Amino acid sequence: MIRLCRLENETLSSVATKDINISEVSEHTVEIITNSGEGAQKCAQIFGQTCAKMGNGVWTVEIIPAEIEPPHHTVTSTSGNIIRFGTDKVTNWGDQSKLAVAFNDQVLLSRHRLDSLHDNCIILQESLWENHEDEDIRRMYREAMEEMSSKNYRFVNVPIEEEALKIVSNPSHGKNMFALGLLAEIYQRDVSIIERQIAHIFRLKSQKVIDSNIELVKAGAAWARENLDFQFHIPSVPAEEERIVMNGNQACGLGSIAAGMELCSMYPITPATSVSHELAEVIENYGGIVHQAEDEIAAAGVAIGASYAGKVALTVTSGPGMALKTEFIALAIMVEVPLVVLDVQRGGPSTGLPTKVEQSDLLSSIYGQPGDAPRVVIAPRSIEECFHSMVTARRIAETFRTVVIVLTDANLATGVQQFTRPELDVRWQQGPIDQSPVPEGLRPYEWDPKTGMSRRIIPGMPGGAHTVTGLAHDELSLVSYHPSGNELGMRMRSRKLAVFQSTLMPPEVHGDEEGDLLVVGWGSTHGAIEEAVDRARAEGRKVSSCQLTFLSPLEPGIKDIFSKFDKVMTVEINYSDTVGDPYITEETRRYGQLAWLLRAHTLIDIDCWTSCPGQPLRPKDIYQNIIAKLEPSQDIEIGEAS
Amino acid sequence: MIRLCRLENETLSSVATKDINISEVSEHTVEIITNSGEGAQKCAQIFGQTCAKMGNGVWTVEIIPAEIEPPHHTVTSTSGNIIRFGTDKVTNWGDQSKLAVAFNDQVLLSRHRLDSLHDNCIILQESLWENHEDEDIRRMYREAMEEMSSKNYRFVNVPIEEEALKIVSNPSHGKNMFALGLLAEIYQRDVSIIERQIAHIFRLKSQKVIDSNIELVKAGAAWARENLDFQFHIPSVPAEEERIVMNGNQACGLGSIAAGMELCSMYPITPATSVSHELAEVIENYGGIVHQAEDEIAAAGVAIGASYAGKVALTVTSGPGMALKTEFIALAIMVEVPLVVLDVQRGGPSTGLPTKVEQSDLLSSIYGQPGDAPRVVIAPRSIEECFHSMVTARRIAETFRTVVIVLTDANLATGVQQFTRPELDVRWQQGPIDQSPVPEGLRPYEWDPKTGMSRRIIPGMPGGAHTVTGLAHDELSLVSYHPSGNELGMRMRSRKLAVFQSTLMPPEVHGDEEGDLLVVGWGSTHGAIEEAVDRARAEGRKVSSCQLTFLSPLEPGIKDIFSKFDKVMTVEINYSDTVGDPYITEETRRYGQLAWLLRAHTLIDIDCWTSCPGQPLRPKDIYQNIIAKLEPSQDIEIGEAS
Amino acid sequence: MSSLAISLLDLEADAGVCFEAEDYQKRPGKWCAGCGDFGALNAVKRLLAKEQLQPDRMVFVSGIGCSSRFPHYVNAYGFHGIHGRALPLASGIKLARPELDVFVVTGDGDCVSIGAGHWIHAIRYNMNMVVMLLDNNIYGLTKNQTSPTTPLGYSSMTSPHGAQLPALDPLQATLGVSNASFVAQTADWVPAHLYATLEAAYDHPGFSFIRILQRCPKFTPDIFEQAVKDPARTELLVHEDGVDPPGLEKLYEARREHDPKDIDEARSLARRDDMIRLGVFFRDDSLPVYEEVRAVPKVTPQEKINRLNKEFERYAV
Amino acid sequence: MSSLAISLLDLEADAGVCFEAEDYQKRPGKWCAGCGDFGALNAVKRLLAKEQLQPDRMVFVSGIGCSSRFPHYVNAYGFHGIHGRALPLASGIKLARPELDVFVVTGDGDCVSIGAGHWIHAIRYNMNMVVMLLDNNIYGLTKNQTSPTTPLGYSSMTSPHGAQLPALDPLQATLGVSNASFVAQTADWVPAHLYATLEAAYDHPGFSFIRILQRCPKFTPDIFEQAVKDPARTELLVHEDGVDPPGLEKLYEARREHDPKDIDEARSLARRDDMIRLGVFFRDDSLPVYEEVRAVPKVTPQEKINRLNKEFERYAV
Ligand SMILES: Cc1ncc(C[n+]2csc(CCOP(=O)(O)OP(=O)(O)O)c2C)c(N)n1
Ligand SMILES: Cc1ncc(C[n+]2csc(CCOP(=O)(O)OP(=O)(O)O)c2C)c(N)n1
Ligand code: SF4
Ligand code: SF4
Ligand SMILES: [Mg+2]
Ligand SMILES: [Mg+2]
Repeated sequence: MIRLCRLENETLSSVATKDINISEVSEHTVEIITNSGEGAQKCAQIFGQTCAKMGNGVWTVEIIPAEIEPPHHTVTSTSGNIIRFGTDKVTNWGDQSKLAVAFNDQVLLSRHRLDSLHDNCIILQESLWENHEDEDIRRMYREAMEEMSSKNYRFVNVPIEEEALKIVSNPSHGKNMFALGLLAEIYQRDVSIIERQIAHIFRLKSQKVIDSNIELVKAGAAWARENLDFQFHIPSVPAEEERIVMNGNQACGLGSIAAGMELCSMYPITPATSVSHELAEVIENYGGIVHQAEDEIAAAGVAIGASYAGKVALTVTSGPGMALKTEFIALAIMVEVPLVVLDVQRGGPSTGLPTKVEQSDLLSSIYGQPGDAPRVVIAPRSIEECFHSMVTARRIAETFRTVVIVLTDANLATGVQQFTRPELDVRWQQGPIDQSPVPEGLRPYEWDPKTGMSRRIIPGMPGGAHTVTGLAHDELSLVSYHPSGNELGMRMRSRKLAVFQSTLMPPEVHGDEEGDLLVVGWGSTHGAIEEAVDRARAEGRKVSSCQLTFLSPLEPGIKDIFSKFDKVMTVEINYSDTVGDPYITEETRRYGQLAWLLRAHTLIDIDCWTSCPGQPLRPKDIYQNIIAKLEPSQDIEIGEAS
Repeated sequence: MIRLCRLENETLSSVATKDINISEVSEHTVEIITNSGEGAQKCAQIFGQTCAKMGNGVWTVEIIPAEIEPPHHTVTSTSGNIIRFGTDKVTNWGDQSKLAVAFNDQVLLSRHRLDSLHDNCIILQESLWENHEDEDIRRMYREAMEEMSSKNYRFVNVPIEEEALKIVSNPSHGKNMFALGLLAEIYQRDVSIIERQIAHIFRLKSQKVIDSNIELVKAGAAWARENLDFQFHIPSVPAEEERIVMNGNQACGLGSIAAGMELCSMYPITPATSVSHELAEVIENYGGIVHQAEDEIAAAGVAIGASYAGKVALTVTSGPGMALKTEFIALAIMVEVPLVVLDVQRGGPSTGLPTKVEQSDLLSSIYGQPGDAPRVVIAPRSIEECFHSMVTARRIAETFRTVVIVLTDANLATGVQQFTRPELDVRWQQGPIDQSPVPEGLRPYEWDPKTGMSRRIIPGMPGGAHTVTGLAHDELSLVSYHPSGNELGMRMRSRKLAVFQSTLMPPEVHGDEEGDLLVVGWGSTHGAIEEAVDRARAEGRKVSSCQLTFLSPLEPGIKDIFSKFDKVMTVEINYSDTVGDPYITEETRRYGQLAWLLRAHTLIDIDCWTSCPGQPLRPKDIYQNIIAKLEPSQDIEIGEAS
Repeated sequence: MSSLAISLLDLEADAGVCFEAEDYQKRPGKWCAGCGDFGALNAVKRLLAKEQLQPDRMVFVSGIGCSSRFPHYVNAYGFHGIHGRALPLASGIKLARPELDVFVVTGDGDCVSIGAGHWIHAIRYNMNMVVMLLDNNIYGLTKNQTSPTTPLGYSSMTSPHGAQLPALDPLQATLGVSNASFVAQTADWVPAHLYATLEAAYDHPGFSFIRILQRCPKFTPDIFEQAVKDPARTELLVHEDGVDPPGLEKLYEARREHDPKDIDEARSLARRDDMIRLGVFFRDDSLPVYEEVRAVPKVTPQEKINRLNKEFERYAV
Repeated sequence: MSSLAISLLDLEADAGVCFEAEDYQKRPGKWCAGCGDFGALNAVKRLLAKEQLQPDRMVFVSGIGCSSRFPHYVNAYGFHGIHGRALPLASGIKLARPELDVFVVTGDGDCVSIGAGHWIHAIRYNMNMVVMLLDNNIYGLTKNQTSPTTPLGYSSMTSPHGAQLPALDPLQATLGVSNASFVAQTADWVPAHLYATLEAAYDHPGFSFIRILQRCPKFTPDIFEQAVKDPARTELLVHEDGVDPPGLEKLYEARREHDPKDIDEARSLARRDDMIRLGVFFRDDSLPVYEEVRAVPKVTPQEKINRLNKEFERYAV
């Protein structure tokens, strides 16, 4: 019998039941690692859903291979999922996995190399390879095990394929459910919930498929019951309010329906495309359509045309697509046509890391346009905020007749989390098309000299015929080359940002309002940063954090908030130089993108810790860097400590 | 007889010769204002050239109408030229014109409305309209005169058309030369030089054309001699070294030939196109070509392809074209293919003010790319520097295997100035194609870990075959999704900027190294800023200025330089909010683009005075704002004082 | 204003108003004297008057170029967009508001060069709009650069030694795109033909692509000179399903019966450069129209809320 | 290294080396099992071996997509560019170095959708390169979205109810572009035909456009299934100026003599969708090739300096 007392930071209360040692822990992280095409997503989806339904906080993350269907049993073929779940709300993917189910040694190895597995990780691995008839496979297995022996992993051999074959003929369509059964038993999941989930997911397939999947789950559970000597118990607190669970792209998709979006104009690009997949499936039930344009330029143009004509329009893309929309975004700002642009950020520059997370489009979103083109940029901080950001974005875009760029990223896009079921408001659905006659004398840009705001005239409105233009123009929308005409337009378009800023509240500080260090983040890193800060605070450190949502214009009061801390440091998933590296001085250093913005904004010497590993930041790495910033003398090795 | 003693700031020494009062002044600004199509450009070009050849400093600026050929005799049809010339070097267009030749009241009115004419401007105007048979024309004339009566202009009626018709049948092809004759007499220009210029300019036409043009000039001069009672004498100092005279686009064009550019890939866009017109005419004599692509994206792609394959390539554009090149620029940075991008900035955002000057592409040039894409951005400060910047840009691009963006603007593009004839260096011509075998084991990105620099391998080199990619890649150019691989590449690409910065000198300070105010500018405003600073310094003000050329990375030592001044303020031709306007506070204010950059860089509270009138800044307006910044209490009305 | 009042007002606005061609001119066109764009504007004004279109129910969309200034001069809603992108903007407008009449005005640079990708795809989308390509074989607004339709050897500021490639023929290219439904050619100097072509285009339910040969006296004064002077160089394609305006028979004697249903023949005629051919090359009113195949039933706000609430069930915890 | 040593080394490198097809495979292709891209790679390898091309004297250029990974697997210089922009990159390379062999590999999304404008213009430029459009009628890399060539009604993640428009036919579109000089169609599952088509394309002096029907077992397993199973649905276009690889007569009984010089017939055949037609639709070796018409004599650095110094005279003060 093993005692799992090596799992630190967790409340252990081992209760021996027969031979089985049940450890009670407040959270756990599991990963399912397979070849691409072996169904890890489905397994994880059901497992995550089940945990959520049982009242646990959950966060799941996809592990996506670079190829569509890479050769099996290689390190590059790794496909899978990480599920972190706990008693309380889970806001990020956490640090490392404590338990893994691996379908072969190579995909496991890839996870090991990425430092994804906790030092004491329990690994349930397919038993097929160790004594495989093919010597090459045996050798690969041995070498992998040798490489992984640097860690304290506990390996448990499981005849996954063998057992699955007892129920289905093609193990690739069964091993995942068997694995689900193993996990169900280890974590005492409610099998009736699992069965319902299976029935739902395979609702378009035959009853036979559903039955055999359920059988597989039961077989997995039975195997675990008979052969494993450990279980984990993660207490759950059933939610009080109704909740829903989804990933960030689904949240953006449904959020845009909630926001009354009638047209989503897009061109496929990872990791944004699944927003439109989501929408393509359902939006027509809401009187809207997804238009796949010939390229991102056209996608922007169609959205602008539609919005000009009175539809609520959205365009969705990622970095390279944003680059292509650059010119059109400036046009929308210039003619003051409302437009929501959703940028699901990925690793850059150029094609970069298409499936991976990065927060590197901040400065280009704000400053990308030649000429002065003020626009609003917001970054939801959680999957729940992904949903609501679409409603907010539409509202801002229409109120201020401007472009709103919403920055999410691959972490939010594919992470799955539950959140309070949104209360929908029928007013969000109101279309802007107003076909009443234009009041006599109303000019197309009847700028309120104080606010720069003006009333929108939409084609079809009697008496409103006028021509909009991307050329400098006056209030009548007539081309104007006169200096004062040009300057007036520029002032009015800029003024709107200041007016909008005046409607915002200062950002909240997580932790005390003053202290030694303030960690500042934006967007998707919210959960991980707060978790790291909490860890440091639990040790008595005077650290707080502040997560920004409004990046252009910036929320009010930032300088005041910052000035109450000795040090301010941003944490971002993007690139910055490290002072002390060759040629890198305080003067030549290139900063993280938010840090740069805030330095100009506050004139405070804001430091940054950034990283662009192509994966979400881990609380422990952030924690390390908090400590390093607080105690620079200690010279802690970043990212290495466990 | 008039005494021109109202002309301030000038050494007056009126010498009465017969009836003519010759005023000796150190400089003068003249404008020729015509309908588009009436040949103002040719007149001004010859006049400017003649002044230059006589040893005067000269700066000429085009006045361009918005339409190709707008209806004549309207305020929008104004076409013309401003020529500022003086005893010393002239570095900018100055403040206002002191003498004007106007072909009709409407085009004159448009200049009046733009505040382009000095309060005491002498206006030689066509006498045809006052008593024209058409009552409409007479009325327009009267109303125009009425409107202009707010100023102290001195009008002199000249029968321009009538006199021209004595020599040519179509006055549109003659009035300009008659006007040139007027100016030749007023400023005692050497007629033999003018004759040579005419012969050169019309070298492709018949001798008859040349002769009648010369005759017209002589007629103009004779008329002036007989009818005018004033002349101006601007002493000149013949240059010691050889000089050439051209506009900034010509300088960029010839500069790129001097730099060994073999391919200019472009798509037409004002005000950049004339660079390629210049090149298209001559580059084939140098073994190169101008390729007009189907759009700006393709233009960038062709340049990158050619550079990858070993040609020295350039792409030329303006704001909207820059927007379209965004994605390709990131690719070049990612694959480390050298590329020079010339952006002749125009008024934005969007189509904006296509023919007018603005300096609004700075932040988008530096931060325009989604993802982290470090590149070099430089801004020549004069027409001479336009020439040399092309040589510098190529050198940086190739040495650091990166993208160099050269920012000029419509002011430099169409401004004409003389400068020291460049000494050409045959080494600038060396092509990078090196077809020697690749040393065994040399990797495609053999990054020096200290500098990020690596040796370029060009297709055709034996033993070098490899595939470059915009995906994250390692030193072998293999796609790499590993965190450390991605971060290494990013670090290396960023490091190069720091290494490049280490080769730069701190910017020079014009004036004392410490004082009350430092005015900071970039690019084309150099001459105007220094002139304004000199004016303030002449009054004993402790003002200096500093004009930046390297914007990314910034030149070293900037913070040290700034810290020696009480106040620092940028002067830029772009948009910034004005504190005190509704909703605009220190916190919400959007700054000029350089100001913003320098605030983040130095953490110094840098102010800015910016303006985007669609025309170059005037020394007097800059001067006003210097005074306002020094003595904020005085509450001087900006831009209004004479 | 109560909604009742509004509808009364609407009625009033409609009642008895009769638009003359000149009522559709918002302000004078600012093109060079003799520019062919004036001819196009005049023909359009006639069409609008003939159809009595409400200024407020039409949108004129353009890119950037001399020709693209068109919307500024028409009494209608207008969107003067960015270079090369008139068609995506127009598609968005039509997709959003199929009930509005959409006209697109574009130039040979705008449409055939920088806008080529959108052009090809807009032909295929086959949205119901009239597209006028004002083809002067040159870049006018930027002052004389070669365009894809510039004749081989014709010189410009960017090709001082003459265009290096044979011109791209917009008709053949359009006819090569699947789902192309209306392709015609006319010329600014044959106003009756231009007008009749516009009428047919407006009548066609789909993407009506008209290449208008357009004189640019400023930069390509000689390109169409011969054609204008010598009508014998022009052949009219006539057919009962095509255009055949009365009064041209005398001037344009060369006439050819061409059935616009015959795509092979249309392509073949477009390819031959022995004569300038004006007329409807191809027309098929039965092809799928994008805004129609994408039409979805309207849903009330409340119903949307209900459905979305139901959707949430799928995601319920 | 002295230049003498270099040239010796060059000689050595050339001497006696004989490349087998496998020598051109740099690393194993990472496509799904059964992916048609493997077939294209194999045919290319055969061609390179047949022509004994030097790996260092060729460049493979691509955009982004499954198909666009091609350059990574070939033993040659490669430029894996950005989505839709392979052709401008390739044009730049060819313009710079006409002596290098340039191959372009692109997908139906890459070429026909986002790259459409460049595609149309590259056809017209007619630069000497081989362009392989791997047309699987779908977006593979981004996992199953509709492409312009997706058949009407075929569903994908972005068109769950089926593609709403008839597919755009790349052959007809290409044939519609002036100066098109070589247009062929082949299929990944007829290796002999694919190879022979590549040979003809390589032999053609100009822009050789090959549409390769390509199976994507992952996302469009059924689209070409019938065609693969039932050769009677395929007609081979044969001609002495076309391709007619030996050994196919038995399997592919439907054969049609088609003279690739006949553009009208080529367009007409491309239009008809009664059968799948493989072969050379059009070929004209006499059309102007851009890098040739743009070729300029080399000038020595010193001579350039002299000329520029002379040029300065024009600007001298
Ligand atoms: C992105 C972009 N590129 C280039 C330009 C410059 N530009 C304006 S109009 C034009 C071409 C005009 O030619 P055409 O479309 O044939 O119209 P025309 O003036 O001949 O009517 C160009 C290149 C621009 N405004 N925007
Ligand atoms: C600018 C840009 N837009 C979109 C994408 C995403 N993207 C990558 S490949 C691809 C389409 C692939 O389809 P296709 O060209 O047919 O190639 P296949 O994968 O089918 O071989 C898309 C949309 C991108 N990388 N860059
Ligand atoms: S330049 Fe040509 S196209 Fe433009 S307005 Fe003048 S005549 Fe018309
Ligand atoms: S997804 Fe399709 S095209 Fe892509 S590699 Fe797989 S089979 Fe080939
Ligand atoms: Mg044109
Ligand atoms: Mg494809």
